Amino acid sequence: MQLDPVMLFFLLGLGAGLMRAQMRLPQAVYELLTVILLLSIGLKGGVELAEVDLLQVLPRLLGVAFMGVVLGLLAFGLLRLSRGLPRADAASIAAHYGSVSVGTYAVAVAFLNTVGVDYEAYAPAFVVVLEVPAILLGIILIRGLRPAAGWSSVMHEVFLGKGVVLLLGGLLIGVLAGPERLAPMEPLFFDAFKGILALFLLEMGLVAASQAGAIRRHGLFLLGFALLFPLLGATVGGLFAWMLGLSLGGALLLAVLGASASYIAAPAAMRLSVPEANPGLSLTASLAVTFPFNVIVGVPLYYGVLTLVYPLAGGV
Amino acid sequence: MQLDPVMLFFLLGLGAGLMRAQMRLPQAVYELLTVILLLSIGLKGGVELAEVDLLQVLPRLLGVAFMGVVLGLLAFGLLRLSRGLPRADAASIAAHYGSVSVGTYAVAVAFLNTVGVDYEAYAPAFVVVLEVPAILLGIILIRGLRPAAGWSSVMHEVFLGKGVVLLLGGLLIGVLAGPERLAPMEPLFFDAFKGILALFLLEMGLVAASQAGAIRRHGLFLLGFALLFPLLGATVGGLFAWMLGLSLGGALLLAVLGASASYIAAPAAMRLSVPEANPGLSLTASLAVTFPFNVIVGVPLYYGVLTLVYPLAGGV
Amino acid sequence: MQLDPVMLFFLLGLGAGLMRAQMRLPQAVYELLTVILLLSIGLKGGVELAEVDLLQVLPRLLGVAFMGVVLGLLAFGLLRLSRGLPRADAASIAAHYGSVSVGTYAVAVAFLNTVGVDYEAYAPAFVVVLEVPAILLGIILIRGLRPAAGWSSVMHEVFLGKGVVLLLGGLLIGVLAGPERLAPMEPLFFDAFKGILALFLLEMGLVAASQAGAIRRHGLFLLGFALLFPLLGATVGGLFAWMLGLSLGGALLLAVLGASASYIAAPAAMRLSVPEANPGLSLTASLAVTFPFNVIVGVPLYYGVLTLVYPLAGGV
Amino acid sequence: MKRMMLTVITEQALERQLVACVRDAGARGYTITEARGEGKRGLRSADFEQGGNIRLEVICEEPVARSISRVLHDRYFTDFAMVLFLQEVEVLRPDKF
Amino acid sequence: MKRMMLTVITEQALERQLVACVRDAGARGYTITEARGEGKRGLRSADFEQGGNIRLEVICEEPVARSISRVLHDRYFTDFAMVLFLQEVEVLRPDKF
Amino acid sequence: MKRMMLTVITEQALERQLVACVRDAGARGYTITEARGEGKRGLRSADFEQGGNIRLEVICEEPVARSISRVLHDRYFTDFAMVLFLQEVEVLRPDKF
Ligand SMILES: Nc1ncnc2c1ncn2[C@@H]1O[C@H](COP(=O)(O)O)[C@@H](O)[C@H]1O
Ligand SMILES: Nc1ncnc2c1ncn2[C@@H]1O[C@H](COP(=O)(O)O)[C@@H](O)[C@H]1O
Ligand SMILES: Nc1ncnc2c1ncn2[C@@H]1O[C@H](COP(=O)(O)O)[C@@H](O)[C@H]1O
Ligand code: NA
Ligand code: NA
Ligand code: NA
Repeated sequence: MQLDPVMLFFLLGLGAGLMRAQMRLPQAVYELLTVILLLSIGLKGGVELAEVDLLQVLPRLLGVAFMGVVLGLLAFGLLRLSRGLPRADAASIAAHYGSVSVGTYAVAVAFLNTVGVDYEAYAPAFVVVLEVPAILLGIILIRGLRPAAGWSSVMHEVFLGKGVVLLLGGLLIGVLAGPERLAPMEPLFFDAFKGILALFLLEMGLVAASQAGAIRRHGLFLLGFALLFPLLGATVGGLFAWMLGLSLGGALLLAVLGASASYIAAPAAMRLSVPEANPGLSLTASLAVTFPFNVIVGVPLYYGVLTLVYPLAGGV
Repeated sequence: MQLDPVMLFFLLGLGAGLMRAQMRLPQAVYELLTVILLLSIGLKGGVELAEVDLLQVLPRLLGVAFMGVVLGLLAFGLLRLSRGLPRADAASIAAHYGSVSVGTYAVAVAFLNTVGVDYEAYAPAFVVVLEVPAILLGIILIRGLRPAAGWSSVMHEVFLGKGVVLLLGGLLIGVLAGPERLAPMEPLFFDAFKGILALFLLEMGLVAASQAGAIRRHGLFLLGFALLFPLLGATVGGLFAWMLGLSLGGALLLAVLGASASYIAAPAAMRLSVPEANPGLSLTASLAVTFPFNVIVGVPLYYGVLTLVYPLAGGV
Repeated sequence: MQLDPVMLFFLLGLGAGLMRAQMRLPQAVYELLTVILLLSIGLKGGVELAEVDLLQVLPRLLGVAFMGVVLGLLAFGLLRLSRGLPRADAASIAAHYGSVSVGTYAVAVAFLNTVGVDYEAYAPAFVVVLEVPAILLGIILIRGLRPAAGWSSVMHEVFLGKGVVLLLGGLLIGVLAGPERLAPMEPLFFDAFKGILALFLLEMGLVAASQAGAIRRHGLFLLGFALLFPLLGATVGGLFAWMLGLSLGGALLLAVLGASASYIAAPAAMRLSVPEANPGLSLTASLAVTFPFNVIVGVPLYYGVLTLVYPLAGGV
Repeated sequence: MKRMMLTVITEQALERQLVACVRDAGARGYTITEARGEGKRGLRSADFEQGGNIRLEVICEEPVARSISRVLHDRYFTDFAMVLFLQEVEVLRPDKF
Repeated sequence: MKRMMLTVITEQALERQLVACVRDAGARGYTITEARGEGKRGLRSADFEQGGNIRLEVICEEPVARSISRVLHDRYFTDFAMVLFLQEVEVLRPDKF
Repeated sequence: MKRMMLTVITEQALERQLVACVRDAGARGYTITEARGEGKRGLRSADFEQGGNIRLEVICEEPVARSISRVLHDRYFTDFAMVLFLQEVEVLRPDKF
């Protein structure tokens, strides 16, 4: 199977970064691209959410949120098998892997567009409800009910990160405005989506490359976890999709979300609530290993497996 | 009446800001969005200005410039009614409210597009001629003919701010190039306009929220002025539109310009020429009260009133 | 002949800069625009390169690379005629003028689109192969085979600058993905191209203006060189195009590349390898004189001459 | 007149807490610049989400500076990247600090 | 060898005037970094149009530093957010300053 | 406890080499802020490609500071824009530097 062109941009960034090319996309550009991506995804979901029966959606969202907790616990359990890894680090990494990566989700959406497979219109809401639960779990595993910086500031960090705010905001605006009144915004938020995703992935490639040196320092166990947990996460995602009766497209998205690890919400929240955890560990695993793996290998792999297995299991 | 979707982006930014969400649009992004908006507005005006009889336009521009002085004097007079407010502050606030806000103008243009009402093609020139007069008035009211930093540097600040330069530059390029030769630039400057305006308003919402705390500190008088003067300014704008024989769409734009307060040209110019004025007062009033009021309530309100009154008065 | 609208944006920036207008496009914006331009050019070339016979292209690319060395030597020879100019400065300026300016190339492409003249699809590869040779020549002229910072770091600087990496990366992605799979990226990389070029030229105008003061300081000889060498460079470019059998459009592009001077790759590389050369000299000549000259006068001039001469000489 | 200048170089994530701590100790102001660097806890640059370092300066009377130092030391040195140093400076209007 | 380093933290809007003042006083150079902060005149951050603060450093002989201080104090302290302090520094090439 | 703080203001292009030199001399860390300024080699601002200045600070023991100064002086003063100065600072945990 050929690579989708957006993944080529990621490879370009990765290659350039590994060769230490004289190139940078300033942080301001990264922020701009992230904001547009988050809003685009939210708006697209919101526009179509208007036509969906909320009573059908809500139980599924609850199920997906529960999946976040399951993933976090699985990750924590596996990580505790390593003697050397302090408990705080295990909890922090588990929080990252139970939560999700919006960039990976966007790649999966682009992939589904390319292969021409539909998915549930409200899938962006999955991203929202998956962002938070595993992070709270990670904090509770270490702090019990007393995080280092106090619950109010932790809640603030968790629920008011730009991921949740912009996705949710985009969803709301999409619902309130509807497709016709959003039409004049399509050129920026919908038509340019794939180009902006390409630039974003170029930057993510550079970032992943800059973290690559840290992989060796953190040892084989972390590398193995960051490569293998996505397979488990994708499986769990696929199972939940099947139990919740999602379409094939929706199942791919949920599998990808299960496989992906957070690099926006989780790092900031864990730094403040469980400061004794080494932020380098989780960020290296998530950015330098899992993100590239999912973008290059994972998305087409999960799709390939799902097309074989999902219809057999009676999934739509 | 439903809110236009661009206003929803402003509300999203405002809400996120008030809840202190972990989100920022870096200053570089703000600059980029501002530059594109100013150029878009200028280019659009210029393209159509090419087909207009300049002899008809010039007297109207003079009339509009005069309106800027009238608004500045009105504002100064009203502010002097407050015993507590130093004369320098009254002059500075008057300069802000006699001048205009390009962001508010852009919202009104988007509104007219949504409701499908035409307006004079050369309306962007109104923005240009309204930017400067009230600022000069504000300086003269305090310094007489001797501003703190010397006239040459004040003139420089006033006439060579990015507002005037980019609007005027856009107008000129539009006139010189004409619609056909500008066609390849439409995707960025015209098609993406509303999306870029949406991002700009998201940022303005965050900015307004960051100023909100200052409202209380500055007292009720300022709050009242910032909420009521727009009504007066819109009325004056509507009257001038009627006297100058503008269309309904043109009247809305002039009303909105009358109601709006500067936050680009005026703050910089007043800081250097009347430094004893407290820049916090005028900026808070303009950004945290008047801008939100106009964007959310004002534009549809002025339009509603004008559709009732303007035809009666014989306006086109 | 009328000016193409993109050049009007350059003039606007230049004028605003010379009048010291209160306007700036932050460096982050400059980086973003540059990245998009480089990728656009590369992608466009790559998409069409897929259909071209590589055996036909390769010898031409070799010829073009050789042209870079010829231009560098010509420039160095001419500059050595000035008694006052140290040898290191002559070599550094020669490196800049033997290498190329991507911004100037983009203006020429926009020009060809406007006048509706075709050119070889693989022209972006000319930019890539012209970037490096003259820089290496300039270093060798001074350091022999021992540049100040060691060859490995010089090679790194030269071959891994963003120009080469993004052009080459874009070409590769274009070839690998092909036109259909790149279609969803057209809105950002192709449709918005001219608008983004306009913003880039606005910024280049501001930059050129900020360098203008330095012209006087550096004397008439440099000014003369920066104005006249482009004519020689364009002639050499035209001759090589004729020898390599390029079309009229291709000939214009090669002439413009010959006439243009680097301001991305060369300055960084020369600063590290020949630090005793004054970076102000080459940058002022390249940015404040040659770039404006080519954008405003050069491109249409070379095109005018080529349309007269090229068919006579049997060029296509 | 002499005052103390305390400089703290630390993770961006701590900004709010640092500012609160400076206020609580009674300092009248502070200045922040963005920074990046390297130390015991590795390279810290401002790319991407992580945020780099901030460099916070507080001019105040010596006891205030020492009390801020102590609090920061106790609360943050174990878990966060942080460097802290003191200098004497001459100020023009000592009543401001 | 010893020289004085004068540091001024003030509003971005004053940059041109500050640089002119430094030149007039005879200093041979200066360095500027972007900053934000809080003081008597409230919070000053670099968002949006207002511009934040700048932090200007001038290394020069003591009399030059004192003369710049005096001029800035007289001209700007009443109306602008400004903090100013002096330190002794050891330089390698005293003739440069 | 007292340590030396060495500050170097120079061209952005030298960053990698400077950091290498600081490491080689045995310093345990450094901090960089972006800067612009003016000196003998003219105006240096961070616009466009040229890159502006960086301001590098190293806290270390005096001999290390002096050795870095010497190396930088010998290697870069002739051809590059560079200013360099030393100050004494009081640190809390001298073993870190
Ligand atoms: N010796 C040093 N000199 C100057 N800055 C330092 C030094 N050591 C550490 N820093 C700065 O302080 C931050 C935190 O240091 P650390 O806690 O040692 O990781 C680093 O990221 C550097 O910016
Ligand atoms: N005590 C202080 N320590 C460090 N910086 C200060 C202090 N007070 C004020 N500043 C800085 O100087 C600027 C102007 O101060 P002020 O004039 O007091 O508003 C503030 O915005 C801060 O950046
Ligand atoms: N007297 C000075 N005080 C503070 N900074 C200076 C001074 N002279 C030079 N600089 C800074 O050091 C850089 C290099 O100086 P120079 O080598 O003199 O061009 C300048 O760009 C300024 O940022
Ligand atoms: Na996950
Ligand atoms: Na107004
Ligand atoms: Na050339």
